Formats: sequence, C-alpha cells, structure tokens
Amino acid sequence: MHKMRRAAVRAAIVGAAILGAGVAGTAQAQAPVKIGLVLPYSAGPFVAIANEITDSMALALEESGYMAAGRKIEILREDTTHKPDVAQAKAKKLVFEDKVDMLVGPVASAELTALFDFAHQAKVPLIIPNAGDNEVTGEKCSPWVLRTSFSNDQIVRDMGRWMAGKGFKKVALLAFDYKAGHQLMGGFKKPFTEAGGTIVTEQYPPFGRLSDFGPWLGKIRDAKPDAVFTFFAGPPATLLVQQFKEFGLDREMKLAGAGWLVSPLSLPSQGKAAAGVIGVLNYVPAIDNPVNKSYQERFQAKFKRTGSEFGAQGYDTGKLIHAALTQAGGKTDDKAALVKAMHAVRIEGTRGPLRIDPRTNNVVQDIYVFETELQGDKVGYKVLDRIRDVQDPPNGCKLGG
Amino acid sequence: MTPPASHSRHAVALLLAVLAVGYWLASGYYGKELVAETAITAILAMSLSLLVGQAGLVSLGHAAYFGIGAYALAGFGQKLGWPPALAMAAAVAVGALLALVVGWVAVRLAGVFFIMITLAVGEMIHAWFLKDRSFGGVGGMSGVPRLDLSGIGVDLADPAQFALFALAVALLVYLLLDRLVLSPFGQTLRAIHQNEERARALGCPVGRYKLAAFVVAGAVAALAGTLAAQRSAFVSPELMTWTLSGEILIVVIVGGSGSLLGVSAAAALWIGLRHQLSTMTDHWMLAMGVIFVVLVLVAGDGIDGALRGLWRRIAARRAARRAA
Amino acid sequence: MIIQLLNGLQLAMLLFLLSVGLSVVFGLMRFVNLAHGTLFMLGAFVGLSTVEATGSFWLALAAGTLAAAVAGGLLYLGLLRRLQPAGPLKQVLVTFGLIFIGLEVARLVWGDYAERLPGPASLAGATEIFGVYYPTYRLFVIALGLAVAALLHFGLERTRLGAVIRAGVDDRTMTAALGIDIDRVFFAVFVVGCALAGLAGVVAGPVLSVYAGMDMGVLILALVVVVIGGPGSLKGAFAGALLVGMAETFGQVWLPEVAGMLLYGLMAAVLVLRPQGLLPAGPRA
Amino acid sequence: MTAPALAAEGLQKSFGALEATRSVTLAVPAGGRHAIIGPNGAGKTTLFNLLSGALMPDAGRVLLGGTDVTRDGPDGRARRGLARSFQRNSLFPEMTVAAALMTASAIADGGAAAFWRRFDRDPARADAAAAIAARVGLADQLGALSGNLAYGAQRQLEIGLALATRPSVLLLDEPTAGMSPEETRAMLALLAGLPRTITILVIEHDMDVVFDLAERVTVLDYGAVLLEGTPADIRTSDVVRRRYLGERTQ
Amino acid sequence: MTAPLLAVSGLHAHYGPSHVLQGIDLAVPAGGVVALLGRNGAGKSTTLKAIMGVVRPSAGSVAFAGQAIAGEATDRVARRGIAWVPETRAIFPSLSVEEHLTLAARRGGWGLDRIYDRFPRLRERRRSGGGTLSGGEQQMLTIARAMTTAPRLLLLDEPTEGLAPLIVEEIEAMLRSLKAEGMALLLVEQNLAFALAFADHVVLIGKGRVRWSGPPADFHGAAEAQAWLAV
Repeated sequence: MHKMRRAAVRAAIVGAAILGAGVAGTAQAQAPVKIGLVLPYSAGPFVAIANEITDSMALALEESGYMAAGRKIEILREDTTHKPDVAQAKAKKLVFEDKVDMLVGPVASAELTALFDFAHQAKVPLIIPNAGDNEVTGEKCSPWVLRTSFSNDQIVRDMGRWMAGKGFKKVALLAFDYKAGHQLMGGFKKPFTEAGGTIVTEQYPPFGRLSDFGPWLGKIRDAKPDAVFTFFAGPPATLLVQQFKEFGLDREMKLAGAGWLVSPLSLPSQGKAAAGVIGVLNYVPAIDNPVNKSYQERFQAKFKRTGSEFGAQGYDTGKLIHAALTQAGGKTDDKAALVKAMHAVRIEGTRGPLRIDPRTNNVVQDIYVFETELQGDKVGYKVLDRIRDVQDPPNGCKLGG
Repeated sequence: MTPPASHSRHAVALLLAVLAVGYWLASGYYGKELVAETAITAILAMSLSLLVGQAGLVSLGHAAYFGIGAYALAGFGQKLGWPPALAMAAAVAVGALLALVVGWVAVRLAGVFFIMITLAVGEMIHAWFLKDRSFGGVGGMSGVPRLDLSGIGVDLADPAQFALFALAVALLVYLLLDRLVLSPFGQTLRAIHQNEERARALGCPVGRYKLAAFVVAGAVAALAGTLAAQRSAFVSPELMTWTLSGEILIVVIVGGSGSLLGVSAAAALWIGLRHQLSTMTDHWMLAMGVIFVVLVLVAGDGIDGALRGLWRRIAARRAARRAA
Repeated sequence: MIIQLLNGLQLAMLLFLLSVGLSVVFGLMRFVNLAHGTLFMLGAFVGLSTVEATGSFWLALAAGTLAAAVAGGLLYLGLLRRLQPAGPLKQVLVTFGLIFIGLEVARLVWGDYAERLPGPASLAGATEIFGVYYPTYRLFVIALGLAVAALLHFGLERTRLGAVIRAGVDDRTMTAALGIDIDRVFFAVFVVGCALAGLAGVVAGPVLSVYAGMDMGVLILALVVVVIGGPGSLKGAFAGALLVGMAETFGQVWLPEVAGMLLYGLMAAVLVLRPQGLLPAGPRA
Repeated sequence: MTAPALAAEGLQKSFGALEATRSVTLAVPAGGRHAIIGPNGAGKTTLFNLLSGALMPDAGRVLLGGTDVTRDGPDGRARRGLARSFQRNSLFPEMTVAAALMTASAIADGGAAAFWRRFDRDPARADAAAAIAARVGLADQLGALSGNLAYGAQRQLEIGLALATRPSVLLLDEPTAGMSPEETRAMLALLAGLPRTITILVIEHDMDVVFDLAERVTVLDYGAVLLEGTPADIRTSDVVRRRYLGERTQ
Repeated sequence: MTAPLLAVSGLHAHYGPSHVLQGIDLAVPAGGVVALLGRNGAGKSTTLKAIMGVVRPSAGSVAFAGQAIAGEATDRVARRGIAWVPETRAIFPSLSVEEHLTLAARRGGWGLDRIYDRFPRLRERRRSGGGTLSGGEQQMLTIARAMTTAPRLLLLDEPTEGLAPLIVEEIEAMLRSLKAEGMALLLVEQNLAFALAFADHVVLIGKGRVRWSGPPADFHGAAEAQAWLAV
C-alpha cells in the first residue's frame, strides 16, 4: 500500500511535468515568474522557521521543475533581519527593483504589520506563510493579502467544544501577553464556556524576556483546573513543557495548547517530558495522506529531521502558488486575475484539501487535534480528531467574494 | 577638540551630500531606501555625538528617544488625528520633555553610572511599549501618517522622494547642530567635558548645561524617530532596543565622537556595510561584529581623526615641497 | 507561596552565579564586560555538546565551566588587556561587538534550533520540602548557588588571595608596592568570573533551554543585579541577585501590569539614590 | 565701615574623627593681599575648599562682600565674583589659550548660554582674552593648545582663567608650586601687578612669595589659626619658627 | 669602598608637563640612614615614588644592590627588597589589621608576634578594619606592613606627620631600633631636629634638584642649605 501510494505520487509529479512541458512550448520567450520571499533569515528567533518555509517551498516547486504554465519560476530571497522596517524596505526592493510578481512572507506579526500596508497600497499579492493575526483576514483585510497558514481564531475555535466534550470542564489559560496570545486564548475561551466549561484562571506573562514559568505554574496549581490550555512556541514552549513536568503538574492536570507547543522543532529539546500533551493545529506530521507522506519522506531524506508545520505551510504555499499560476495560464501582469486564480484553485496539501476563501483571503483547511506519546524511546504524534473544512467567518472583512 | 575652519567643514558636508545624491541618482530602488536609512541614522548619530563628543555623556539608551519620537508621531497623528506637521512637532517636543525628565536625574551621575541609568531608563520605556496594547505591543502599529508636502510637489509615500526629504532634514540638522557646537554654549559643553571642576569654579552651572545638551539630543533623536516612523508608516518596539543604542554609539565612536560630519560618514559606512554584507551571507552579523571590534580597536579619533591626520600630512608635504 | 519563594530563590542563585563575575570584574577593572552573557551561552553550548557526546551532566558542568574560563582568559589576554589604557568606553564597545560575534559563532556551530540540555538522572523528579513538592534539580541549583556563594565568601574573606583581591580593589598602587603582581591577580579573578558564567550556563541549561541568543535576555538582568547590589562586591551581587530574583518572580505574579518595567525602575532608583549600590565593596567595620 | 571683601566666621569641618578646620575666622578687606601658611596637614587646603565652595562647612559662615554665600556651590560663588586658581593645574587641555580665556569670560558673564551666536566670531571677547593673555605673559601663545604649554606657562594660564572671570576676590592655591626660580619670579611680578580692585588670598609655601606679596599672614596649625599678623610679625615669631620648621625645644 | 645599596643618579620625572624631578643624585649605603629634606613640593615624595616605580622616571638611573631597576614595575621593585611607607599611609579600608600583616608577608620578614610585641595597640585591634584606625595606629600598621615583606631598604615618607607627640616619640623610637638593627633607611622628614639627629647623611632638595648634601653636623653651618628650607 505504501509503495502504491508513492507510485501514485510519482505519477502525479511526472504528469504535471509533462503538462508543464507541453505548455512551455507555446510560451518559451516569456520572462520567469518571480516570487519574492521576505523572511528573517539572519537574526532573531525565527531563523529556523524562515529556513524551513523556504526549503519546503523549494521541495514543492521542484516537483514541477520550477515551471508553471510554461514559465520558469524564480525565487528571490530577502532577509528581514527580524526588523519590521527592514522587512518593508526589502519588500519594496523586491517589488520596485526586482519586479517580483508576488511576495511571500513574513513570520513575525510585527513584520506582518509593516508589510501589510505596503502590499495593500502597492496592490501586490502578499501571501502569508505563517502569521496568525485574525485582523489581517478579518476587519483589516485587503484584497491583496492572502494567507495560506491560518488565523489564530481558526486554530482554536473548535477546541473549546472538543475539550469540554472530553470532560475537561475546568481549564486554566496561559499565554504571553501580546496580541497573538490574547487572540488564541480569547478564541478558545468563548466556545469553551458556551459548551459549559469554566476558565478558572488566566495568566499572561510579559513577552520577550528570560522566562521562568515557575511563578505562573504555581498560580495555576492553586486554581486546580482539569487542564491548562496554552500558546507558546520556540524556546518558551520547551521551557513550559519541561517545567510542567518538573513541578509535577502532569500528575494533576492535562497540558494542552495550540500545537506549536510540541512542534517537531521543539521536540528534540523537550525530550520525553513532551509526551502526553494535547495539541490542536492545522498540521501534525502524523497526518495520514499521500501528499504529507511524500512531503515528509523527501524532507526527512534531505534534512534528516521531521518537517514541521512551518515546513508544511511552506510546501503547501508552493503548491498553491504553482496551482494558481497554472490556472492563470502563466499570466502574471494582471495581479487581480492572479488573486482570482488563487481563489479558484483547490489543492490537496499536506494538511488535506486547501483553498483560499475569497470572502476573507484566509485559507480554508482541516484542523487536527493530536496527542504526543512515547513511540519507542522517542516522542511521536497520534491524531485524535480531525475537524474538516474550518472556515473563518468574515469577522468584519468586506471583500464579499 | 577644535572644529576646523568653517569653509572646509561645510565643503566636506557638501561633498557628503553630493555623494549621497549621486548614489541616489545612480542606484536602483533599494539604494534610495539606503539613502533614507543613512540619513535617519546620521541624524540619530549626530544627536548622540552632541552628548558623547561635546558634553562627554555616554548614553546607552539613546534609542529610547528615537523610539519615543516615532511612537509620539503615531499617537498624535493617527490616534488623535492631528495634522502630521503638528504631530511631528509635538513628537519632537515629547522627545525633549522625556529627555528633560530623565536628564534631570541622570546628569547627576558620571561615567559608567550614567551609561547604566540611560540603559535602565531606555529598557524601561522599551518594556512599556512592549506591553502596552494601545500601541500594538510587540506587533507594533501601522498607518502612521506622513507629512503632506504635496504643496511643493513632494510625495513622501514615494520612497525615492522620501530619501531626498530625509537627506534634506539631515542636512538641516547638521547645520543647526554645527551652529550649536560652534556657539558659546557648545564651547562651554566642551569645557565641561574637558574639566568639569574648573568649569564649575569659573561659575558654570554644570548640571544645567549637561541637561540642556541632553534635552537637545533627545529632541533631535525624536526627530529622527519621526522620520523612521514616516519612512515605513509603522512603529514597533524594535525602534528602541538597547542594541540599537549600542550600534549608534559605535557609529559615533567610529566617526570620531565630536565630529558631526565624521559620525554622518560613519553612519553611511555602517548602513552600506550592513547592506553589502547581508546580501553576501546570512551570517553578516559575524562579519559586522569583527569589523566592529577592529574599528573600535584601531579607531583612535575615528574617521574624523584619520582624515585630519591625512590632511595634515598632505599639508605638511605640500609645505615641504614649497620650501624645497 | 513557598513554591514562589523557592522559584525566586532558584532564579536568584542562577543570576548570582552569572553576575558575580561581572560584578567583581566591574569593581576591579572599572569596565563592564558586555560579553559576559556570551560566555554564559558558551558554557551552555559546550555543556550541551558534552552531554550529547558522553551522556554525563557532571562532565558537561566541568567542560562548560572550563570552556568559558579559557575563552575568558584568551579574551582578556588578546583584547581587553590591550584596551586598558584606552579607557572603559572602548572596552565596553569591544565587548558589545563580541556579543554579535559570539551569537553568530554559536549559530554556525550549534545551529538555529533550541536544544535541551538534560539534567542528571539522579536529580530528576520532585522532592518534598516545606510541605510542597519541588523539582529536585531546582533545589540543586539553589544549593549550588549557596555553596558557590559560601565558597567565594570564604575565599575572599578568609584567604590570603582574597585579602590580596580586596587590597587590589582598595589601592592598586600600594598593593603592587608590597611586591604583589596585581595584574596577574586581576587576570585570575577575570578568568574565575568567566568560569562562573560558564558554570551558570550549564546549570541553566536544564531549566531554560539552550539556543543562540539565550545570552541577550540574561545579560541585562545580570547588569541590573550588578548595579543594584553594588559593583565589585560579593555581598552586593548576592543581595542584588536575591532582590532581582524575588522581584522578577513576585512582580510577575502580583504586579503583572508593571512587571516588565519593575526591574529597570528598581535599577534606576538605586542609581539615583545609592549609586554605589545597596551593598558596595568597601570599608570593614 | 565697609564689609570685608572676603570673610570666614568660625568655619569648622571634620572628616570622620579628623578635625581639619577648627573655628577659623579671618577677614580680608577690599583690595587686600592676604596669605595663609602652615605646615603640611595644617588644614590650608580644606580651608581653601570651604572658601571656594568645593566643601560645605559643618559650622560657620563664608561672606563675600558682606553677603552670606555659605550655601552656594562653587559656581554660585564664582558668579558672585569669587575666582580661584588650582594648586595642580586645572585647565581645558584641548583648548587653545585664546579659546580657554574666552570660554572663561563667557561662562562668567552669562554669554555661554547663547547657542545661536558664533563663539569664534566675537571680536570684543577675543580682544579681552588677548588682554588677559598679555597680562599673564601669554600674549605670544594665544594659538597654542593649553595642554601643550610648558609647565610654567600653564601656571600662568591658571591665573589667567581666574582673571578672565573679572573677579573681585581671587583665591590662589600655591601659584608657584613646581615652578623654577625664574618662573617663580615672573609669577611674582604678575601677581604684584594685579590691580587693587582685586582682593587676593593666597596659600603659599614659598616664603619669598608670601613676604613679597602679602600685607597680612595667617598661620594655620592643626586646623586652627595659630597666629595672624604682618609678614614682619610672622618672621620674628618664635612660635611659628618652631612649628613651621619642626624645631622642638626639648 | 663598596657600592651603595641604593644609588640614584640624574633622576628626572614629570607629572604631565610639570618637571618635578630635574636630576636627583643620592646614595644609601647598606645599613645607612639618609634623610631627604626640602620644602613642600620640592620633589621629596616623588623621589621615593620614582625609586619604587610608582612614578615612571623620564631619565636617569636607579641601582639597587648593583642592579638597574629604573623603569621596572612596582611589584618587581618591591620584591627586590625595597619597602615603601607612603605619606598617605595607604591603609586598605576593607582589610583587617591582621590581614595587612599577612597579605604580603615574605620569609625573613617580621612575623605577627614580633609586630604585636612591638605595637601592642595593633594586637588589640587586629580584627578591626583598616578604615577604623586612628592616625597613629595607621602609621604603626604601615611600617609594620612594610616590615613583613623582609625589606633591605625602607623608604619612609613623613612617618610622623600629623601625629600626636606621644605617638611621634613611639615612631621615632621604632625607627631608631630599626637603624640599630642595620636596616637601611631613606627618610623624608619635615621634623628637622629629628632628621638631623637621626640621619647619617642629609640630602636637601629644592625645586626638583639636590641643593645641598652632607653630614648632619654641617647642616646648620651651611647658609645655602638654610636658605632652601627656612622661613
């Protein structure tokens, strides 16, 4: 079965290549399609994520030999150095100087804020491969800014009901005190309380400094919840998972959270302490579909580690762009048509079926509830539940569509 | 340090400006962005040069005034809807006011303690904006208004035109600060720097002069901040990190702390080098760090001192040839 | 409450290990070694690699400490000693540059991913103390911090070398005039301070995680400790670390609105009201 | 009767257990020339610092022209017409002689606050500086950096800086310290030539200088006034001879 | 004639632009006592500092036991066997009395017992901090500290200055016994009577130069010497 699926994928790739070659004959003289990547490659906490997105997108584009509708696809990388103003300047450079057809970026929300306005005003498609601010595809939405990753709300909206349904009636919330933290906790809270759950305590430590969760975990223990629902990523996530165990809270309550808490990027540093955590996310490496299987195989062969949700988003972004370019017949001069093509395509991604919702420009995707468990002497993932076709309401976005 | 005769100084200023405009003409889009960034950095560095080079006050929290200028512009211009020109003036005033309050206590301290208190206050302000959600916290805030110069046919939303505008402001700041440096006030700051006890014995209320210098530096840094906010129409706490303060301090030292033109040239070198290196490698910070250390090691009196030395040597050789 | 006290104490001891070297160097040589945090990070990474290679946390502790000591020694001999006549500003700036070099070297050698430095198996789990369960490793951190503090106190107050160091802080010229090679003593102190930073890095590894850039956050905290306690003073570093550890822990819990600013406010207040610090180095009663 | 130009009333100052100054009272009439002598550790420098405002007394008052200035700092007293020179040269080493003198006069007359005028284009001030330079014998050194001057010339500039503030009272702290005999003679001539509109109080070890310049001499010992009188009184005093030369009658 | 223990010749030193020493020549024979006289600011203290290497000589030579030591680091000069009792006394405020006495102790130097027997006051105060001592106690401690380093030559800078008469006598007695034991001394002293009675040889400096030198007995007869010192 395994072999069969791989063969199917291979056939699909070959087919796409032939198709591409066929069209190429008619449009040989055309200049390449240029895609500008604006990501923090050299500084700050998101270097690993930036590289994972870029590498995975390359994997997706390699499948078609960097060709779409007969046009070569060229990737231009620019480094934001984790500074919003640099991100914006680099985006402008890509658009005005290098004449890219679309932008892909960034990772951090501050950089997104800086890029958003520019893309909106310059009417250049900006495809967000990882940043979850609800407003960007909600009240602030722009016809030019599309998102292939997720909105914060989208990740957690159904988790409240799920948790309440599983008997976690008293939950403590814990996230950094910033926009994403509040959006994810808020998105969880409302459906959860509507489903009969109680929030026993909410803790928001200050963002961005050496953090020891000891003080916060102490407060949470005093509140005696059934579970803690959290949002952390990167080093703080590692810290929290370890300290949760160290303080013995794992014997009294369940640790749950937006799935970045136990991302494949963090698992090596979390060790066995990461086992038994419930996560909810748009991706988990254990997703059982042929695209994901193929993606993970190729990624692991090349980079000797498990591809993360960031990589999966990068891969799917590459696929979506490729599909849209093909749909548009390789024409990129009309940016509005390009966006329309993005709206029109439907693909099977690593996360299952994907499309861009024309009403919000946010992706419509499946959301997975999973649990980490010991598999041999390593921690792995087990999918508990799959919530299909999760689509954001317009949330004040007036794109219509 | 005595400034060189004004005609040669202004000639160098003009040369720098011409070089900048020449680069602006020759470069593509991103080059113009670099010109704008250089101009803003130069203004910030010149303001710190007034403190470090003239008054001898080494601040490691200068980015706070830069950031406060940017945030104040965002607050007045966007949140309160004031006209951009008024908001900009008010933002500069806020920078000055903050410097007045901080300076009131800080100028009593000397040496490394002054460095530490400026760092502490800078981090405090940074922490406030990191937390406060009405300005977007870590995510920052967009939609900062730009000055409307359509009356003179300038559109600041156009990066190329904005670069020229920033350059013009930098030139203006240079002229003003140059005037200040050459005035009795500037002369007195240098006197305090060279010998505080003597200045006091001559009747100089030393604290008040230092405070005045601190306020002027804060106001000019805030002005640079308003430009930075207008350039990207965006503000975030990244504008006021202590590492930015450190970088600007290095620019000032590399330029020759007391020389407005030296530090401006160092700002250009800094931005140019960073751009060049970052296009070559993702590990450009390593190269920058090494260059940093080497420059500080060999800097002596900085670019300014090196050029003066060169000039003296040329003059000496010419004199020798004439004599021969 | 007891847990929070222990948390505060644990953070305080970590900060003490980190800042005591910074403080004494500041007091002796009148300059701030901004690369001190980098040595902390170096200790953590070398410890990490040692654990990966040998599986032994205790070897890692030794290796990380040694690595930071060697790096500190080279730094002093190669750069800082030469800069001494140039004055403190240049030393501060050079060490500021070293922060970036250290960061990038760490990225090049150890990559961009956060890693976990596992604590020793013998200290895994929790121990009951004062009626609460508390992570054993953290109790070890507290004990280690107290032990190092006691050892340093003994060394500084009860040994001849300690007396030499105090004499050097009081009056460098007179100490030399008694035939003591004060430069060598200072070098030794610098190296020991760096070694402690490396030790702190390894010890912090299992509590925080190890990643390029882990030095930036702790550096400022260490500076706050030094300034609050009083530069050059062991007691000051200890008191400063306690104060900062507790303020950080209880401030976040009780005053979350201002917690981010609390420490800096404290530091500024100390600078204004008692610029010599709370427990400065100085005369004995 | 007019108030003395400079007066100390019962000045006291202790450093820990050390009583550096014990109830020192003295008065210098306008235009007077007064010297303070005493062995090392007698409290001369402390007294000087109390008078100039560098130290605050534990008790007692300092009066300038009858006005109580005890609570003023050194800059406040300077603005009231008190100028001082330093025992160790205290100059602006990176300024030319002309710039240093102009700065001193600008600080003294409040012109230093001007931030729009050009400092180097103020002919009136430059002329005044040149006049002072000429008075202290530095007329040909106007363009030289203070830090590069020979030691003797630096001592002269030390006096020049004080004079540039147009003082009514001048405190001189060992004006000939470290000078060669020739330089000392030149300095003496300089001081002797100062107008009587300036009241002078001088601390000096060189007795030639003291007896040449002063009309009255105060001898300090152990922080207290041992004796006050004319130079002739002092010269012939056994007490002074014994204390000052340390000759003990055993 | 054997070479003197300490031979200084043509010594120059500057403080910044101030030419403090302008060619000092003097010699201290082993076991001899030389008094260095002169007004304040004449350069006496600077001469001692230049010998110790605290002030770097700008010209001239210093030989100790036949070895050239001018320009050597202070700590090396000290280890050669010269101890310095500075005018400021330079007590370490953060060290106890006993720590002062063990800090730099070397073989052959005075031990604690000997010091405490000689200065019972120091025994009483051996746990006290240096900053809490009275002037007399400080002076005793400074001399005792110097003696722990087993010096062959002691440089004393106004050891009796500012002290109460009783203490002065105690210090003077101490110096006499040091002399009797054969310790070489170079003594800066303002107390003319004591200096003349105590020293084997007198060197008078004024304005950075040696103005007179000779045996104490000749001093009162030398008018030019009187002139460089007198009121």
